[in-house]
Amino acid sequence: MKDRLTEELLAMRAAQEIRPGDYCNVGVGLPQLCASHVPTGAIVQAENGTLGYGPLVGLDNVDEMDLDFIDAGGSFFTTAPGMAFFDILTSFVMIRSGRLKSFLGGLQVSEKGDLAIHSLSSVDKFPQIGGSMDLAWGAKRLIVLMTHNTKDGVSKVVKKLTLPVSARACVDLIITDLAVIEVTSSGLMLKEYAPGWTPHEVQAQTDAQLILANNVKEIEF
Amino acid sequence: MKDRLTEELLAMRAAQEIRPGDYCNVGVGLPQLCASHVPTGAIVQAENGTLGYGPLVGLDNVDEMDLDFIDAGGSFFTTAPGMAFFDILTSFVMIRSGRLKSFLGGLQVSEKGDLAIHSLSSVDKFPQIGGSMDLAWGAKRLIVLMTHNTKDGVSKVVKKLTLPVSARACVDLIITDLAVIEVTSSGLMLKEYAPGWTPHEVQAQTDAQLILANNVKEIEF
Amino acid sequence: MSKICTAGEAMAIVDDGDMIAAHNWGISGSPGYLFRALVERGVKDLTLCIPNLIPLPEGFVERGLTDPTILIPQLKKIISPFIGARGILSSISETFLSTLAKEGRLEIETSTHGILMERLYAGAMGLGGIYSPVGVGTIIAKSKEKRTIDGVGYIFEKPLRPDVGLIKADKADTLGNLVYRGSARGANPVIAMASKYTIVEVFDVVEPGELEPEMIVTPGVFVDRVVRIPDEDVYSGKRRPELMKILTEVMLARGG
Amino acid sequence: MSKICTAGEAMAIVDDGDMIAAHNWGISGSPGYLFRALVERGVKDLTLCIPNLIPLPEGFVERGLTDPTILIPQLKKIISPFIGARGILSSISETFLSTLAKEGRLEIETSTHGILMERLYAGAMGLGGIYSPVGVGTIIAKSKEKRTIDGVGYIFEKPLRPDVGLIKADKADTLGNLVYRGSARGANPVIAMASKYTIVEVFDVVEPGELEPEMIVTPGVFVDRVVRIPDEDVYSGKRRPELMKILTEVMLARGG
Repeated sequence: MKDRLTEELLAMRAAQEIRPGDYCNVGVGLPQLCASHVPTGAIVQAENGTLGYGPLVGLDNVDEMDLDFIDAGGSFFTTAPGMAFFDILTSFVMIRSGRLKSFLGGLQVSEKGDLAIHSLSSVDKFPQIGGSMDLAWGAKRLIVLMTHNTKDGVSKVVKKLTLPVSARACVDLIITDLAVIEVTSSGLMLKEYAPGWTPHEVQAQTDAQLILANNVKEIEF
Repeated sequence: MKDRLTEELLAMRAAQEIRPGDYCNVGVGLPQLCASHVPTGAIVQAENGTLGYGPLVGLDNVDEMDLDFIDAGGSFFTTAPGMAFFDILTSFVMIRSGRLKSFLGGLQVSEKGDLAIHSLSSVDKFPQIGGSMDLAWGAKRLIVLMTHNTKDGVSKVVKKLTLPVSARACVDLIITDLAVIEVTSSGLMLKEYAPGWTPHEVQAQTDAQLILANNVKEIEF
Repeated sequence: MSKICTAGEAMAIVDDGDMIAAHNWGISGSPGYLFRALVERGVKDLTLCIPNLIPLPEGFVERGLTDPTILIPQLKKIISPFIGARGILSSISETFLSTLAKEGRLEIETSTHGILMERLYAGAMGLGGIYSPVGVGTIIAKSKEKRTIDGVGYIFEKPLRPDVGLIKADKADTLGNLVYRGSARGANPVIAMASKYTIVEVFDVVEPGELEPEMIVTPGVFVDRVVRIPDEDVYSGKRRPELMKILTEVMLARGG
Repeated sequence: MSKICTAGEAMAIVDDGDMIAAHNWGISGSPGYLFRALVERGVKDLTLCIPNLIPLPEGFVERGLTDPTILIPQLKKIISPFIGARGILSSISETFLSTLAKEGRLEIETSTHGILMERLYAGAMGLGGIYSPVGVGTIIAKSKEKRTIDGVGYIFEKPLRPDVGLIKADKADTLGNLVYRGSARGANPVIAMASKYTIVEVFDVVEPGELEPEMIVTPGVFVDRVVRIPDEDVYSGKRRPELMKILTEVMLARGG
């Protein structure tokens, strides 16, 4: 079997979508890995109330850990010049007002850009929605990061969602371990594919119909 | 003709309604005069964004005037320990959330506690409503200060408003230059009358029917 | 990519027909320097959302200060809770407003301070509308949907999402983070959040890190352009003592 | 008349059936000291509004720290966007929750962080309801009124007006003015505004004037009772370095 992108490479490709001057939110899980690849001049938001914080505390600098400096996923961050603190109400005004590029994980994305991010079973048991529906609705541009297929090989890029919808017609770009796919008004457009793969092979792994971009090419890092 | 309370005495009587620990807003005009009689431990709010400011700047201390320290009526205030600044959105959350005693002027108050504070003509020409409808609706306790009669001798304490309503069933207490009247579920209750007047004489100046309080008495200062 | 620019450069974003929001509650905190730049931009048919539209008292305009009434010739609509002022609306502006309003060329939408704030907040939050308790049965409610919820009456208010917010702050850093001073904060923070594009005038621009993160009131994400008022301008930080002197003189002349 | 009191004294206001709001997003900013006092108060049938209901990871509870799951036996309803945590919901709490939910004794209302915030804000502002854009066509919208406004779909959300808000701040002055620190600010300011009665736990109480007026985030008018955490308590300001040490140990033990 051909190699798919590692999580790290997927995150690196996703981080290319962040431009200097951008404000972005990187969701818990796979998207969080983008944080280490954010270009200078772009600013990351944590929905629990910080903008523009520094690199996360790692095992090599635990002495810099501060109880009151945590990101949305509960990781400790270091300070950075120009960072700002605010309450969660203001944070969700920020998120809802369309000023952030959002990077979210996903379970399924449909041809229309509908996103499923919560499985029915987990929602039924206890709600674990957090701020993801707000982030999906309010994003200036929504980029979904996910593996192309489930562990059982089932496509997550689908004609129609089979899982419960989290937000409709919200996804702008899908980045998987196989492809970069843009959601357009005429359907899903394959723009890039994983090194060593062909568009045809990517389509074979995909439930939804893919339109080939004119300049479709291999993903570069 | 018998003497009515001066504006200053009216404001002094109104200020007796303020207790230590109270947060209050004193509207532009007659209510503003209460500000100099606020007891220690009560805190005044200016709806343009300050809580707990010090005495107003007068002609004797113009050197303490600061361009950025103005109250809702545009007067300059001095600082005081424990004061806080905030934006107008937060200010109106404060006003709407029922935590302030409000002192407003009025053109008419009805038996049901309906308040008219804007004349039709001025509203028609240009809106000059400001925050008064918010203050009337949101007050923990609303005290209206006004002369008992118009310059032409017409009662402002009325059975039914003849001027446009600003807020319905909102007034708790009316303090005029003739009387202190509480709005109760059974009607308007005369609690105090101006020195030298009798309840009967106050009623004669009043369009609405007044109920005599058991302990009705002369206003004291 | 820098947010720092001149007022003229910043104003290029404003088009005919735009909805503009700005603060006004006396001189302090009201973006007088940007008002002048908007006049120079020369666009028309604007809608202006403003908590107050209060002209400056005599003695100020003569000294180069402006008030939002200078925008009137460019407006087609004003949304405001308070227009004019007790006795100090200059006869010129008053005549102008009355004439326009009478001729139907200038629409005036009455509001309250609280309603204006909540409509801006609703716009920032992406809401479709809110049921507001203030003004039921009054002129405010005219031709608005009514609804009783749990026994209380409300009126339906629609969000405001201005195209451009003109605001004023004390200091900005180069990332657009803002701090205010005293009652100059006003409606500036909520206008910054609600507007699609926010331009701020400031006395000073500092480097990132110079503003204490806990003290930043408007985070830079809400601010698109930062205009430092030039030192020679009457609105500049440098000339504030002079402005204060004018005010004191006017106050003493009025007798308090 | 003083707002300063003990946690026990402050809790006297809480009655059976009350709606309580509190912040939770990790240890920081969550009023753990007041949670313990609420358990001691012994009231029941409470509704809890909380952004997250996340149990502490192993290693903390053993050291005297608490999380909001200790309130579960007193609850009849939880309104929260996030209950549990990836892999760290202790088996005890999980069993407890499932059992209660299954038996219908504990109602769980799903929300999102943004919706919870806007409902609290709407409560503070006295609104009757809002049309919110998030969650249309999802589990969130279940049995809620829908409405299309200007071509966009919205769902009707009702305000939340908690009877008691339990919050945490860094410092209070004796008037109840509050400042926060870093991401510990959280939902505390909006809970203070929305609640009919607000109790705050703080590390320190200072005199009026010691907090810079521009830095005050929650003005004292929103705060009814101020509880200084006693120095000997694990949550106290004095013992924060110790807490930090525990955290570091746990982090190092988990390998990051």
